[in-house]
Amino acid sequence: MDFTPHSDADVTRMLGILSLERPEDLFSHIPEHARLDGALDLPTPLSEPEVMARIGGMSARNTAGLTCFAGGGIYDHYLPPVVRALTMRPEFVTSYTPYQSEVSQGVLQVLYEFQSMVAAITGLPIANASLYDGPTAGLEAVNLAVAATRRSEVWVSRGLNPHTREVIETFAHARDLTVIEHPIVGGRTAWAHDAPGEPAAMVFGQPNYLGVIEDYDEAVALAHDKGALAIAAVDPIMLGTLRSPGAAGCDVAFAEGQPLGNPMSFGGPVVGLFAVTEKLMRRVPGRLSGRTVDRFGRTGYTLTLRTREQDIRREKASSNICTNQTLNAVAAAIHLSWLGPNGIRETANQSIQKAHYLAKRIEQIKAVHIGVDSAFAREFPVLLPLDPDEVVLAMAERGYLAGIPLPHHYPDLPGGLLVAVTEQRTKEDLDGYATALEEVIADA
Amino acid sequence: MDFTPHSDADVTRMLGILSLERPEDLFSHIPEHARLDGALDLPTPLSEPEVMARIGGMSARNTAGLTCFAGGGIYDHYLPPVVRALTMRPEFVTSYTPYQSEVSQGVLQVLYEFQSMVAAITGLPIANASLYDGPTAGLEAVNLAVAATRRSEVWVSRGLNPHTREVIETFAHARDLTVIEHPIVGGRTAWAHDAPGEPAAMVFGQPNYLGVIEDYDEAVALAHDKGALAIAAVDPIMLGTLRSPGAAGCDVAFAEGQPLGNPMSFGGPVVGLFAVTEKLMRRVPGRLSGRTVDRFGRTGYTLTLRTREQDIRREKASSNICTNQTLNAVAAAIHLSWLGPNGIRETANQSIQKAHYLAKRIEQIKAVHIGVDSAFAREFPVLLPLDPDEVVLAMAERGYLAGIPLPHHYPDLPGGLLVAVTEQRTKEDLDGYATALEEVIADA
Amino acid sequence: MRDPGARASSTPLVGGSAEPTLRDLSAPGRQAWSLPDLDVPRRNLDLPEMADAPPALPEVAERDLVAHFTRLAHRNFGVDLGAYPLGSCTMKYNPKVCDWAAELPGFRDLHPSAPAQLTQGILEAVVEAERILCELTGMSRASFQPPAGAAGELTGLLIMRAYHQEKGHPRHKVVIPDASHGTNPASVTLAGYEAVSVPSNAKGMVDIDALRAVVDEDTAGLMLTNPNTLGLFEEDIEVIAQIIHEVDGLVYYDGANLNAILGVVRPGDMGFDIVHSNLHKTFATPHGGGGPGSGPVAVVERLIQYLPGPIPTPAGDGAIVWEQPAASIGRVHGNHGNMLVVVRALTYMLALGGPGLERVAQRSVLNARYLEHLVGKEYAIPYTAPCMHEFVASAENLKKETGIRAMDVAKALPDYGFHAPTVYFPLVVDEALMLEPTETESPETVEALAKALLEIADVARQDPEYLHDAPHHTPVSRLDDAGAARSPVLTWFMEDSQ
Amino acid sequence: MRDPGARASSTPLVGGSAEPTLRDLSAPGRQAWSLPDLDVPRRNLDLPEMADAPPALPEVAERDLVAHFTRLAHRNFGVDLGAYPLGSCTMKYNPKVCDWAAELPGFRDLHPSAPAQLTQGILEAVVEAERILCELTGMSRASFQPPAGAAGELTGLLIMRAYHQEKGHPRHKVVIPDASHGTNPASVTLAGYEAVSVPSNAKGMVDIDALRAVVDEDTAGLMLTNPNTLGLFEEDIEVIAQIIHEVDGLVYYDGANLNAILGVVRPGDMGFDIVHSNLHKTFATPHGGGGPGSGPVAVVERLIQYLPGPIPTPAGDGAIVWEQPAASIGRVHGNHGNMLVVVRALTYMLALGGPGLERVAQRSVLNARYLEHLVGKEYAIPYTAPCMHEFVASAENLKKETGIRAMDVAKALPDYGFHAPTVYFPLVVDEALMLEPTETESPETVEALAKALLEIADVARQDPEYLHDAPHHTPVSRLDDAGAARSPVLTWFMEDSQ
Ligand SMILES: Cc1ncc(COP(=O)(O)O)c(C=O)c1O
Ligand SMILES: Cc1ncc(COP(=O)(O)O)c(C=O)c1O
Repeated sequence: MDFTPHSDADVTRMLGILSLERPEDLFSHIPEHARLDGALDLPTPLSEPEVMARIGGMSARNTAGLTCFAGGGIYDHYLPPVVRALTMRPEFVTSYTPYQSEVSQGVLQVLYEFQSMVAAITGLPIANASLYDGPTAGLEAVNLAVAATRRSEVWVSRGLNPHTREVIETFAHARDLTVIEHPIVGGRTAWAHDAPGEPAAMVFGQPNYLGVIEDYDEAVALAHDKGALAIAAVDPIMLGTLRSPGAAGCDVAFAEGQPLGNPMSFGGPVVGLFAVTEKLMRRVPGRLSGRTVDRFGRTGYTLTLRTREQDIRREKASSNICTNQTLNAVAAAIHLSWLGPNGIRETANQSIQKAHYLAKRIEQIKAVHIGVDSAFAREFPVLLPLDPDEVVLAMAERGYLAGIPLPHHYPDLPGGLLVAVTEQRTKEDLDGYATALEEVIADA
Repeated sequence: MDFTPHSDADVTRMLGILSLERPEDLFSHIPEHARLDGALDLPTPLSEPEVMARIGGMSARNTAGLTCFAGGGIYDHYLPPVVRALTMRPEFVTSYTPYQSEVSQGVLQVLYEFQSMVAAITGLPIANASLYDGPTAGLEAVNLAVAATRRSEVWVSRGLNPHTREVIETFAHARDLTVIEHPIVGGRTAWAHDAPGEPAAMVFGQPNYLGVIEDYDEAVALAHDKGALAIAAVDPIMLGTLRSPGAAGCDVAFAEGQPLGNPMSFGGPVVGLFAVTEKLMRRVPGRLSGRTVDRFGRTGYTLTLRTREQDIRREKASSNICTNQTLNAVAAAIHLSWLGPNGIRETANQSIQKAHYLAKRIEQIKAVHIGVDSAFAREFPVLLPLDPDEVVLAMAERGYLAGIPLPHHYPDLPGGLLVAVTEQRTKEDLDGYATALEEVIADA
Repeated sequence: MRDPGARASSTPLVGGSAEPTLRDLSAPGRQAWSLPDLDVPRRNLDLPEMADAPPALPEVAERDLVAHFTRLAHRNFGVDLGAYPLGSCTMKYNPKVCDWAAELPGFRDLHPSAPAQLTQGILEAVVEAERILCELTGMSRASFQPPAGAAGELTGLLIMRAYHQEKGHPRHKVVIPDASHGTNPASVTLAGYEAVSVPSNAKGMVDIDALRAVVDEDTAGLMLTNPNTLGLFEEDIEVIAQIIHEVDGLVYYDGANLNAILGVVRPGDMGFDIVHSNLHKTFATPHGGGGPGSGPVAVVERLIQYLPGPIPTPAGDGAIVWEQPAASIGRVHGNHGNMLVVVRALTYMLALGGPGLERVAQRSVLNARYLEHLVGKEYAIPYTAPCMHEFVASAENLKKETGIRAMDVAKALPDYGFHAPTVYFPLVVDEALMLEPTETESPETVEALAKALLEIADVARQDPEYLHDAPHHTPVSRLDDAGAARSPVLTWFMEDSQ
Repeated sequence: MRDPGARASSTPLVGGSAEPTLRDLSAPGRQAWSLPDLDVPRRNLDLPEMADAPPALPEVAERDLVAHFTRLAHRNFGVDLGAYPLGSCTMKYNPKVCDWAAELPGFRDLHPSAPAQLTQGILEAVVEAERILCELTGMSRASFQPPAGAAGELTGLLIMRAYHQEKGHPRHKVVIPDASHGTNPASVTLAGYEAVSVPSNAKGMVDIDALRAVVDEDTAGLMLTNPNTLGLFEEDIEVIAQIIHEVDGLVYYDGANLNAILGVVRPGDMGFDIVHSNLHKTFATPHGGGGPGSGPVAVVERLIQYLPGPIPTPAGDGAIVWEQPAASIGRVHGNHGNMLVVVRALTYMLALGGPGLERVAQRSVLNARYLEHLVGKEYAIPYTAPCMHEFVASAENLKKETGIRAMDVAKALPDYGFHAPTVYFPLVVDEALMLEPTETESPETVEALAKALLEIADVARQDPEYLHDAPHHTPVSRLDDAGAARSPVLTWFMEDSQ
């Protein structure tokens, strides 16, 4: 296939006008010895049906059809066709970052509404127009805290998503930041209240990675006591029923926004949500869409507070982010408006109810235990008498993606499997899962 | 689910303004004894995920995945994603017939281009903006011929699609028209040149239903000799390589347009193509989009020659058609512009080459014969030593939709199976088909 | 004038020039198509009737093709963009889940000749849709072959004909009210009948005496829509049916207005014998810029035998088989009708269920009544009966006062963000504006529409010239329709001979 | 101001009012969501930290939601509508078959934690994309974790840091040309380095002497894009690389401009050690209104061990496993990167194949050179070297003559149906207009764009006021950006406190 419109005659005509002979002449000013002389080892072109057969074959060799009980930030929530249809409008899909506001009012207004709805669910007044994903949003939160406090120590809960911790580590390493991990006990963070040091931030998951609901007041009070920013990593769907980080007094909230309007997509593209208090507004990383007026006084939207950004501020920018995850933010905005206050609450409550139903079922399996003794929301660790990696493969044969094996990140939970439930799982799925798990364990 | 926006409070407020109390009061002027008092036996409402499970289940209980060798007007050609994506633009999908031309320039211009491209492939200067499907387009052609000639006899070839013949029969019966069928011999129409009568039209398939290429000159000369209109039912893809009905001197051409841009859709919605000579312009049934100018002289399009139509001319209209198959015509226009002259020719040629390759393979199977001895294009009848209905079921188990059993319409071809080939069938498909057929016959 | 190139200047978003045609955009050697090479040995087949050259289609690259059709879409209004109060057309919102359903490969990629054993899923969909439709209309069985309302009408009339033929009394006349839709008389002619018109009375309903006067033993039947095209419920419907039945005529229900009475009253209970439904109106299947639709015909018990066939029917063992009605009028579609439209409609019916379908009637009438209330002071409502799901107002007073006609009012609405209403139909009302808000518009939208209509009347008084030239904010202004009909240019081949 | 209702008046097609926000459209009790009832027994779980009320989200019906977002889409320009010559951004046409690929359920509905055994298909896609990317850039291996170009830069800089750390020479400075993209210096800071700027010379290229002057043993490396941001090929690239390599620095290739050199010359062959590619530019994955992108980082052999991981790697038995590079800098994305963007890019690469990819470079340069030729007389081209896939022109003369600035020229283009070019970047050119037609525009489109630019210059001379107020045919005119920044309104909660 070829997506250039030029016919051979077109090329000849254009070259002629440019007083060139052959297409190669376009590159004659490039030092000759640098230029490629032999052909590269690249694939032969395919026709469209051939490409489709090839890529379709790759798609078929993934077991996306398994009934999904894996979570860890990426959840299998119901994604209505209407959200998908609107998100994929070519005007949203094929436009660039809305620098040219007069012809980008669509994207700019959706981003303004996205910011507003992220503010609504987080209970914080300012939200940006998206970051790459939850974990990199965590990095930006830490970076913001470091800049705002001029400190270089970061306290993180071991209950924070391990991938978020790893991303923070990667960054901290380069910037000579000290990251102190606080343990989890019985599923909840046991903050070392009198640990020494001057943390820039205290970062925790709410619910945390094991699904457990943390104590907001303790964390926020401690953070503020230490002069640190309280930073919560939240599950956006759970905000349908849980107290918001803003209401709890957090300074910054970030989230993996995938469950809002985005398919699981093997983990990307998804979307990072990021919200802060008004005080931190000018430190926010990434784009902000703001409301203003045109010269006739008509309401319009524009990218604003641009002096925080790399293209204006260069090495002094609050972040290096340029391309973000706008289309995923558009999806999130559309999904949030589809859900509304009652839809998001019902989704959250059903997920929680079903998780607890499943936990009760699983508890009855011999030699299997729930791995936390604190209140959890829609996700929980199961302790198995077998290697959870093996269990996942065995459960896949029975049609289930059983969860995320925990030992890789929590060696102290050797038989741990993290099980997530969404409103999409029917009673039949839940019962079937428990039965299959029982069989797998009995078969071992 | 519910797609009315009204909240209960909205309803109460509106009723109040209308001085009504309960919603039922809206119907109090309907004679009470006519009004329903008990609830009807209607389904309970479903949530969206439940509807999707229900309908998805129905979809799964069809064997659309069989490799398709059935044709008879509906063909499994390659349908590029770009055609589908553009056709399904909501502005095309959710608009009404473009009466209000100022806000319907999109549909009107596409229809103008559709008409132009149907004219291009049929070689006739005038085409309309679509009819329901091929067979009902055949009915309209006959109706036009009857009106134009003021005669009441119609000659049809037995090689004309049997469903088209049936639709014409249904209509002829009501209108006291005499339909005379002319036989096929060796696959081609054997016109009874000296049959008595004054036909309004001579209607034949090109290629005909059995896939055979008819002799244009004979048919056209005879029709004109008899004072009848020569009407050809064409296969739009085959027009990529066959002589056009216009070039051959036909007065009217119609076609099942499905292969242009439309999925097989279990036979509908598809689209009827209809083209005529300039002389017959004012007798064309259905809508016509015409080019004109607005008050600033800008080019624009509008529905034109409206006095032929039912909403203006009522009982004197050239047809009763109102809603047609616009969206399917849009699909056809987009697909035709994707194909272009060389794409449609290559599609036609590949289909023909592959059909002949398959025929050669099938001929080698013991006790199986090709059912015609005339030149065919991309479709041909196979004569089997078994009941073709049974063969279709047995072939389905091997992954093939083997073709269309012919005995229902051609009792003189007792073991007949009509086999169609498109450019989509790979050599592997063709070889696999022949092997499977051989097995089925050997197993019997 | 060839104007190739993929400029976007035709999009209303960024400019106002006309969009070139595909032919303007075409250049030799450009190509969008892409196919694998032939994988069987190419033979010289020496077939007859081969063309010398391929057809004169345009040559465009995929990029230009996409831009062209995207820009054209931007030049078109649709329900998804806003309210579309086009009377008689029921332009309600079409749920996206129905789009999803119609795209399912199990339906979409199915060949119509696949035998029943291999297509039980879609046959179940048809059987279920038939059941719900019959329950809603009070009929016994239905055929989904007719692909639109007009095709349903023709089918119904052919059933009438078969009925009388069988009785040995072939008849010649079919009665239709003067306010009826144009397809009614056109179908009557096509079915070989003579159309006899019966006038409306001062209440906007069928004049019973006039009806009695034209009905006789040569009357095959009557076609009626109820609520009628004025949006009024024919209160004497049972008397009307009785008059027809007395001469052994059949009463045909044009179901275009079924939306207003879902779950409230049934054609069968009012005395109708044959009913067509417009799935593309009542059951939310989108209109596609003019189609496809689906116009299933349902009938009372004694007429089942005449239905077009075959019809999917559950057999004893639960499997669904194709069954041919005993005295079928024959085939009215090349295959089974617009099956994917039926799938959409069924999806809609199952989502709404009984309560949802009843709410459709309630709220479509509520919205219409509300709009009538809001605009009635300015645009006279010629009849006193309360309207159903739509109503006809008249711009006659405005015309007398200002010279501004119904057409001008309609053409001004797009400038306010709405599609125009139907105008000059039905013919019995002067300067008719036929407004149907549908149940899917919110009260605020109805209010905004009313406000726009009232503002237009104000402008008519202050600046009629402005309205003569309306619309002002659309890709083109009023077009020269007369010129288009006088020297028709219907294809780009005709451009050349201009 | 609450303005509910689903009027369409915000669509450019039919009017010009602002579109209400979702909050304006919200009314209590409206609902779009739809879920089955809970099918397990509801228990009182008595969980901590429960909220008293659900979040303050808007309440809208599906119909109003659809109209709202459809109208907003109509207020946005995109590549599908026309040419988008935004320099540095490579806004080429994105083939629809790639949309199809990214929607395949086997990719789309896949959880990132599913083990390799269950996801061999997508891992194969990544491995294949990596192979092609490495072949095109002359690198050895790549990681697809970085979700955009800037993330790729940070990743590359962290690799530099790890390299020097391992060598026992942690360094502090990274050199970047003054014309570089803003993400370059911002990434340098984020990675804990100091950015040292090196000026361009009169030819628009890196000043070699100035470079030598700043490079020393504390230089970790250099970041460069070639063709540079002026669209010029840095002819001394090998000397530059040598200067950096002499102090054991690493040379980083910002791949934003890779489009121009596909199959012509490879970063690896020019001496680069680390390369990021912008799949959302070069490999035709659409930009989504600002994202998602994908910024894979590829490196030479000796740097493989530092790549972020894990990376899918074919094992001996043909199966693909996740492998962690020996001295990995760690994770730079929460999962595997923007995998579905990689699927799109691979689809594009496979469709084009080697010859197609080379044609991309050829024709993007041909179009840019042609456009430069057509507008060069009016808009001065500040450098003499032939441009590659884009070029920077200056409106400085026009400004002197008429007062019309580059910004005014850019703002006028939408009235001609085109998106605006990039302006005032790079900073080294006064009144810069950075134009990149891309290879997917036809010659006629390039000509029409040139014509528009020349006409704008004419208008500048005749009616500069008109241009000061441009654009005139867009949903809004120029916005008060200063006011927006002065008293920011970033959410509708801030509206209330206004
Ligand atoms: C009252 C009435 N009857 C019949 C029809 C014809 O239906 P269709 O357009 O589906 O053929 C219509 C639709 O336009 C109508 O409004
Ligand atoms: C030259 C250059 N470098 C780097 C980038 C940053 O890439 P991204 O926007 O994907 O982060 C861009 C894109 O804007 C660019 O043009």
